[in-house]
Amino acid sequence: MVEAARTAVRTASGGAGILRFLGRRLVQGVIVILIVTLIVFALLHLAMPQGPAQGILGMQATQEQIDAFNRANGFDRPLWQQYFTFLSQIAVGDLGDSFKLNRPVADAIGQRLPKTLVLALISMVVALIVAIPMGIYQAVRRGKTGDYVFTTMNFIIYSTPSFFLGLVLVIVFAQWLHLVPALAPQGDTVAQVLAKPAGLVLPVATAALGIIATISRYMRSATIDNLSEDYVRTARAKGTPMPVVIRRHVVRNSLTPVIAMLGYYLPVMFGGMIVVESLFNYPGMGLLFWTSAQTGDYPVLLGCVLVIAVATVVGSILADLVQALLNPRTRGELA
Amino acid sequence: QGDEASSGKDSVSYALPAGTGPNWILPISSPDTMATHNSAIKATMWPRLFEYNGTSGTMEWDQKASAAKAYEFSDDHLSVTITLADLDWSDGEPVSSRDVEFWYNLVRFNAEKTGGYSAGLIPDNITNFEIVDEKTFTLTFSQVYNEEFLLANQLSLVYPMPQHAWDKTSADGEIGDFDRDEASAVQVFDYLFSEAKDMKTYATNELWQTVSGPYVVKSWSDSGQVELTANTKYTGEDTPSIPNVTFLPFTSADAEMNVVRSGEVDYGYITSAQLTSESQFTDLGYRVEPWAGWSITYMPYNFANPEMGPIFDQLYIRQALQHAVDQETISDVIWHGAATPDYGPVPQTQDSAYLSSEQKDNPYPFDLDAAAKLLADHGWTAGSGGTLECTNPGTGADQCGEGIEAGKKLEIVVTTQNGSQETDNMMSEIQSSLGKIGVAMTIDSKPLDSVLTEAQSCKTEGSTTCSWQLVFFGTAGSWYFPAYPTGERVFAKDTKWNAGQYDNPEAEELITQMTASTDSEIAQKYSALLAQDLPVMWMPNPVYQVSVIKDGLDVGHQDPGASFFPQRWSWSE
Amino acid sequence: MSATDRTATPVQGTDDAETPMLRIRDLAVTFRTDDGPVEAVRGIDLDVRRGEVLALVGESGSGKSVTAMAVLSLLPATAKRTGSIELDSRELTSLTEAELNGVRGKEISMVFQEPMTALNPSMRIGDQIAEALLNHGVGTKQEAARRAVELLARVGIPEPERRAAGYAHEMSGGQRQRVVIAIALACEPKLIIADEPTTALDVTVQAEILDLIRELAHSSGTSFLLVTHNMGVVADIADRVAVMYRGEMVEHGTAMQVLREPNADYTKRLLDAVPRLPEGGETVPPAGEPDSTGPGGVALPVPVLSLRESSVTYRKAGKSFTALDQVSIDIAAGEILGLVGESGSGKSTLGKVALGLAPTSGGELRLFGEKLGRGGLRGRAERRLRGRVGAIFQDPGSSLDPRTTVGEAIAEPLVVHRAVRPMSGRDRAARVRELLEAVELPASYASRFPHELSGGQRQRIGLARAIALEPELIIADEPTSALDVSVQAAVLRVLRELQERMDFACLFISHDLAVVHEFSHRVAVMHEGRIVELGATDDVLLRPQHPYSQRLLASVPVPDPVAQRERRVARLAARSAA
Amino acid sequence: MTTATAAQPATQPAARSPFRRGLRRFLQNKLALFGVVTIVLFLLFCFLGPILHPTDQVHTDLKSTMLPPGTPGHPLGTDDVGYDVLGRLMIGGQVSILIGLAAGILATVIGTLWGAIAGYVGGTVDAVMMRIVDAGIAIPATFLLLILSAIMRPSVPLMIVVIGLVSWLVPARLVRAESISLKSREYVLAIRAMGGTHGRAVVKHIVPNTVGTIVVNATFQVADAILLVAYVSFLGMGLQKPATDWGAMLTGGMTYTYAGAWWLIFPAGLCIVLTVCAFNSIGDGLRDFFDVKGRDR
Ligand SMILES: Nc1ncnc2c1ncn2[C@@H]1O[C@H](COP(=O)(O)OP(=O)(O)OP(=O)(O)O)[C@@H](O)[C@H]1O
Ligand SMILES: Nc1ncnc2c1ncn2[C@@H]1O[C@H](COP(=O)(O)OP(=O)(O)OP(=O)(O)O)[C@@H](O)[C@H]1O
Ligand SMILES: [Mg+2]
Ligand SMILES: [Mg+2]
Repeated sequence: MVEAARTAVRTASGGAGILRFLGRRLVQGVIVILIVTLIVFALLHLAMPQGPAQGILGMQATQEQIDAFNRANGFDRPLWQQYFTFLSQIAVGDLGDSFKLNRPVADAIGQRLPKTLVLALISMVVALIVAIPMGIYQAVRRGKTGDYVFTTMNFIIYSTPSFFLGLVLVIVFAQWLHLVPALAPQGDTVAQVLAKPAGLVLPVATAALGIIATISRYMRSATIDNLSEDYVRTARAKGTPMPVVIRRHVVRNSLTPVIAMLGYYLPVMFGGMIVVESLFNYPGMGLLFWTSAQTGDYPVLLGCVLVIAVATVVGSILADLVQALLNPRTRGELA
Repeated sequence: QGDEASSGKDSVSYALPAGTGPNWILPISSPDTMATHNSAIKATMWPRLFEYNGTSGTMEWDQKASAAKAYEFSDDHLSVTITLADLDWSDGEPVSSRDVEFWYNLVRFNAEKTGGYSAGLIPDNITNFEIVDEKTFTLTFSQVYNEEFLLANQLSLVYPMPQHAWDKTSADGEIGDFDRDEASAVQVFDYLFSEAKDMKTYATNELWQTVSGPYVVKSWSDSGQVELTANTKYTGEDTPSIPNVTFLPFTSADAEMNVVRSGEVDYGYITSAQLTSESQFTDLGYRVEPWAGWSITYMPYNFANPEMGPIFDQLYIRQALQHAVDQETISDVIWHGAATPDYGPVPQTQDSAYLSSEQKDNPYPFDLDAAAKLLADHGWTAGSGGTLECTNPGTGADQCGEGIEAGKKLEIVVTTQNGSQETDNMMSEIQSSLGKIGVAMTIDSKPLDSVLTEAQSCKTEGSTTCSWQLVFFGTAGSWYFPAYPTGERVFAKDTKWNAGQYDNPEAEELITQMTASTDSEIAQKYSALLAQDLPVMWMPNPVYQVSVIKDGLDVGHQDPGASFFPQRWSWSE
Repeated sequence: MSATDRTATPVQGTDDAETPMLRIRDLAVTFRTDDGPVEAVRGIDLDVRRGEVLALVGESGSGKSVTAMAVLSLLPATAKRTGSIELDSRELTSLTEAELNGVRGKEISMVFQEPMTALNPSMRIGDQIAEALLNHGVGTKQEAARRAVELLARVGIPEPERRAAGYAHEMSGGQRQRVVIAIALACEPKLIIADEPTTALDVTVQAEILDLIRELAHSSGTSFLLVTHNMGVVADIADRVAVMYRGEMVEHGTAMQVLREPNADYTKRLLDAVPRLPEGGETVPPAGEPDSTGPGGVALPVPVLSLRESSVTYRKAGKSFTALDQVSIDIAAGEILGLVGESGSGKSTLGKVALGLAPTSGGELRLFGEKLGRGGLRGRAERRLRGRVGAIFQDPGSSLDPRTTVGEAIAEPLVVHRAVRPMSGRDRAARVRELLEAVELPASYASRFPHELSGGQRQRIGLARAIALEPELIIADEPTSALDVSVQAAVLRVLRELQERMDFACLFISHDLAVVHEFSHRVAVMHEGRIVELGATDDVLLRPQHPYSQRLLASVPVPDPVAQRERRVARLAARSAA
Repeated sequence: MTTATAAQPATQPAARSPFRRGLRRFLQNKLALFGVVTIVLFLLFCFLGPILHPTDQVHTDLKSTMLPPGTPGHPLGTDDVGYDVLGRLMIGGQVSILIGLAAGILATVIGTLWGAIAGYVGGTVDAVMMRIVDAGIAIPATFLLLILSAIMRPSVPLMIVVIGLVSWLVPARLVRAESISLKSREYVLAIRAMGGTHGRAVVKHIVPNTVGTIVVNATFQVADAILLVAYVSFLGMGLQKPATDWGAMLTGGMTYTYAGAWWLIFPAGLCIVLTVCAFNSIGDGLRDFFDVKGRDR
């Protein structure tokens, strides 16, 4: 009874702190997003002062067509006007129409984003499942053979560019051994993708290996640091077996850098996905962003930037939130 | 995908170029949906009035694939009378003169919104459209045109469209003669465009089921995977042999090659680097066939560059530079054979009546000694560091030439498009050759868009910079021509893509005549002059793609115009 | 059962008929360091019998903690242990890790010396206690949680339920220490090794803990190996005493014997050094009169430290907790103000406020007449002002950066204020040597890292650092709590000498009322965030007015077993009367 | 007390400086030694190698392209425009190692200080600083590079700056996270109490205590920089020919994966992997250098 009531009080009042934190961070997030879109706008203008018409319409387009295109899409107006038009459009949820894809931007992103998210999340989860135990194992066996073996492996993987890594995986597992297909599952929806899990093996492996190499290193380092803390000794003095000490005490305190990494990984994965998506013919956000940047499909490009900025903000908030919750000392920062 | 393709003989899968999926079905394109594969797919459903292609080996009229059967010019060359082939729409109605007029009216009243429209040319230059009977009509033009130009470059843009099915202003509107009135023609046009903007319905929308060509859409996915199936009501001569054709979109050439290697594509492509070991594909049951394009590749000199213009103005310098480009070896070694030398303004990979012997014989073969001599003879000597400097300024025959001061160094910057290893290597090679004759070349590589923008910078109003010297945007060929390779959009004095502002009255005259003169030799004269006068630095012309085709799949001759005719493909046992 | 019965039958130190429960023979521990081996313990013998409290005393750094840790094989990996340790005739040194885990916590449990870092910062207090129970399969999760709360209550933590759900950083030093004790008690082991379990506790709480220990020893037959330097505690509770000096056992015997008729020289020195609080009524002149303090402790115009109505409120889970409640104090130049009070009453908080380091929710702080904090001095001026103040934090371990050597740590204030007091690198090194010697440490320790020192040694580093700049004001939070009385005496002497020479002022926080009495001019007593009594040392400590002060003084143990027994009886009587 | 100075266990060898002790820990780490030796060898290879094995890395030679290893004069063969691969590895290595190190150090220094300060100061400053990091992360590096390649002509210093500027964001986040939990440690308070500057607290006490994370990250930064140069050259912002780097060589060579031209892939790939591993090992040693406590556990 008392226990329950107390827990209720705790979560309720703690909830208020979290709400305040979220509120504040969301406001900041909106500012970040505005700044990011502004920077991207400015950069685009800097790189392509003439606008995207040439790229969109192709070499054969005449000057009249280009002028008409610029008029129709407002590229003849001052930059700040274009920016405010863009803002007022997204304010009402309108991302415009793609110049290249013959469809609305929201439609294109709406179709591609889930696909990328699925791939990214699966890779992330797989990576964490492998990397965290690996890092701990290495920390515990620090300086022993097992540690060296994994360290070397991680660094070979890490120092191999992902496009090459993916290629090697394809050659070995798809073309020599014929274990898994060389293509990611095709299909426009997540359900279609998930229906053929075999096809996800190589893309997920390519995306996950690099993350594993990174995260296991951080985990190893942080675990080593924490293993020398006094509280570990206290826990052992209680008769807690070492594996349990690690699981119950050390892991949580070692996750700080990993979580700081994770929040940042969410947006970065979009970049990393470009390689995976193009290699395995998996049209997702990464490629959408990349092709639109190359072809000057501004509405799509800006839409993607917006999505990535939102992902960054969310990732950053989540990381800070989880981190604060994990560490009672910083939990106070939430209020 | 593709699994069913390789198995049966009633279907075939074709890999589309990486990064683009087909996204337009209406025969009239919007300006941003002009990609080749869009029009190639459309043409299988709605044959053009005049289909010009190189499937026979030379660029010529392909009557079988055209909606026109015959044509006859009037004596004054101002009008042409065209007879339509015996094609029917899939709903049984015949393809009629009215259907051609329907296209004419829609484009005429909506020219600005139409892709490929060029002011003054078709349909602006048609002064009279006269329907003679159901299958015959006469077009009258505002001026005399070269016959080839008119048929190959103008009338080939016309598609007969099913007026009896499409001439309405809304989905449930009545069919009427709305196209004949400007206001309602705009409505019809907008209606058709809005329907064409919904890719999800391409396979289901009634509109697109009314076809006259050998195929009709069976499915069309968001990512651009398209399946065509034979049009059972097709009444023409170009009947398909393989009933089901699938077009596969790819995110990258690497992904495409992976699929090719796993044997899941019948007709795909590989990067030219793979030509170093063709056997990896022949072993898999493919044959490798480079697909040459109807194109030329070059680097414009910027004659308007305040610094370098005077240097580029000197023909001897252009000749020396051209002598230093080893096109044969570059094509063989760097492009692994997937490019062919190009010495002039007429596509040279294919033989054609337009090609002069002057161009064919390469007026400036690779010869570093000749190049060095040309420069030495005109007062250039090597300074410190080995770069040539003008030590004999003046306008005499053995002097540097007008506007070139003493001490001027032969240093050039090439702004080139990035992202291609072949191009990078080619530039390295040219840089290295030029270095050997004392010309210091700097490579500045940028994304294609930036290169194109930069190339226009001297011509854009209000632009303050004009600093580029040579630009290269030809990784996939610099310029693809319609069937009749006129230079009016590339080398004419004020045209947009005469980026370097080449200005030679003699050439200008020939260029004008190419569209207007009935002289059939005119193209050759033009070819010879520009091959010799070097308005640009001629460069090896890369193929359209290096195709890999499943053994047993006969695709005929690949069209240099980059179109494909799946109805001509067949499986042989 | 009354405690008096127990001490009525003192264990005969020489009677070996009964086999000891814990039997240590020829235990030696050597640390491998980068400077070569350090022999921390050199072949000692020790017995602990069933139900007895054995006090292990000795000089700081003599190897007490190392011995304690050696029993449960919890020494760092750089340590090498030889000799034999038997628990009920079972050899512990040859046990596997898994077997040891059965012993740890269950049969023998341990209270570590420094409670600040001994607790997992990210685990709830209650869970950490419950873990000890669950490790040994005692009860279900719910039961363990309930038991954890009980244990907290048992070690005298107020609001045990709230605390069980809280975290270590929210607790005062003494509270943490009690949590560690609660963990050790959890499984009701046969033997509890407690390494200075009461250093951070005020005497009232200390007395309660000692009562608890006594009760356990008596009723449940639990044995205790109690490492301590507080002779009062020894006198109060120990049946037998073992004395260590530089890694060796110099003396052992019953508490009576050792405390009243010590044999070894070191023991004698040790006992001589024990500060004693005069009995009520008797007056001892304080160590020199402060120049600016008038009679009755009224401060004259510009005090070096002046706090006005300072409050500190911690907010947690919506509830707020006032750790410091509208406290005002002044310290005049050259004056030493002793601050005593219950554990958790806000002494450290007050110390931090005086340093301008705590988040105050009101009030004003002036150092040397200059305002600090909001609206006060900033930047260089502020830093320069801080250079005139030395700070000693309560927990010696956590106030030293684990990655700087002892020498660097001591030199740091010199480096920080090199602009004011320029000093060559060589002079600085010399000064570090000098300071190390002043706190009774060899100069060679300069290159050691904090974790390579004993608790008392670390504390002395903190002290050396605080006096490096010869400050005009020292805020000292329990500066000698981890020191044995001999070293404490030496250190206090250094401080006093310095005080005579430099005439610095000091806020001296301590639980050791005798030391406070000896050292300070005025004394303040804190209770629940407030100063409940403030006055001249003798007035407060010998004639306390406030009930809490009275209780406090009644709880002070004296280092004489007989006298202490009497005091205890009196105290318990008073308590049961209340 | 008379025995004050001798109040300790007898064995007290001469004390060594912490640096020497750290150095010894570093040298005890076999991997770290391997790393140092490898890097030294690579430096010799890249900077002295061209003297022993002079090759023309300026002019192409289309007559002898794709020669396999063992061809006289070309121990590692030639590439697709006829450059000697061994000689190219040397000049490519100069650039890769230089950029890797310089950009890695730049990113680490900026990121560490940024994160440490943000976490230490907290409040509004932290919010502003970290939102700048968020904004930086939100603009994908590939996009930035694409834009920059359109505006500027790449050179080694420019690449160092650009790569440094896109890569400091991660360490900033990481270090901030640790900085927050370190700033409330008492030893940091102690510095403040003695009148040390905030700068001192950050540089002397916060940063060294995040060194584990920093070192791990720094080694990744070096690897990242070397790989990013590869990626960058793939995007076209790479160094202009005839300059090259290992990453560009690897990307270029990959085109010939199926053509069996392994000498265009593996030597460059091996150089990258070895260098990255070597830097990592050194990082591991550095960790030991700073880790006064870890091995005592
Ligand atoms: N960060 C915090 N959050 C919540 N409560 C805190 C925090 N820090 C201290 N407290 C509480 O403030 C009170 C006073 O703490 P303080 O450390 O000043 O006690 P103290 O008098 O020094 O005790 P001790 O003698 O045990 O060291 C304690 O009850 C403690 O639990
Ligand atoms: N990890 C270590 N490395 C090197 N020397 C150590 C280490 N731990 C302790 N020592 C040394 O061993 C000796 C004994 O230390 P120990 O902690 O047992 O002292 P102690 O008797 O508990 O002292 P105190 O009363 O100050 O806590 C000290 O001189 C100390 O410097
Ligand atoms: Mg100790
Ligand atoms: Mg305290």
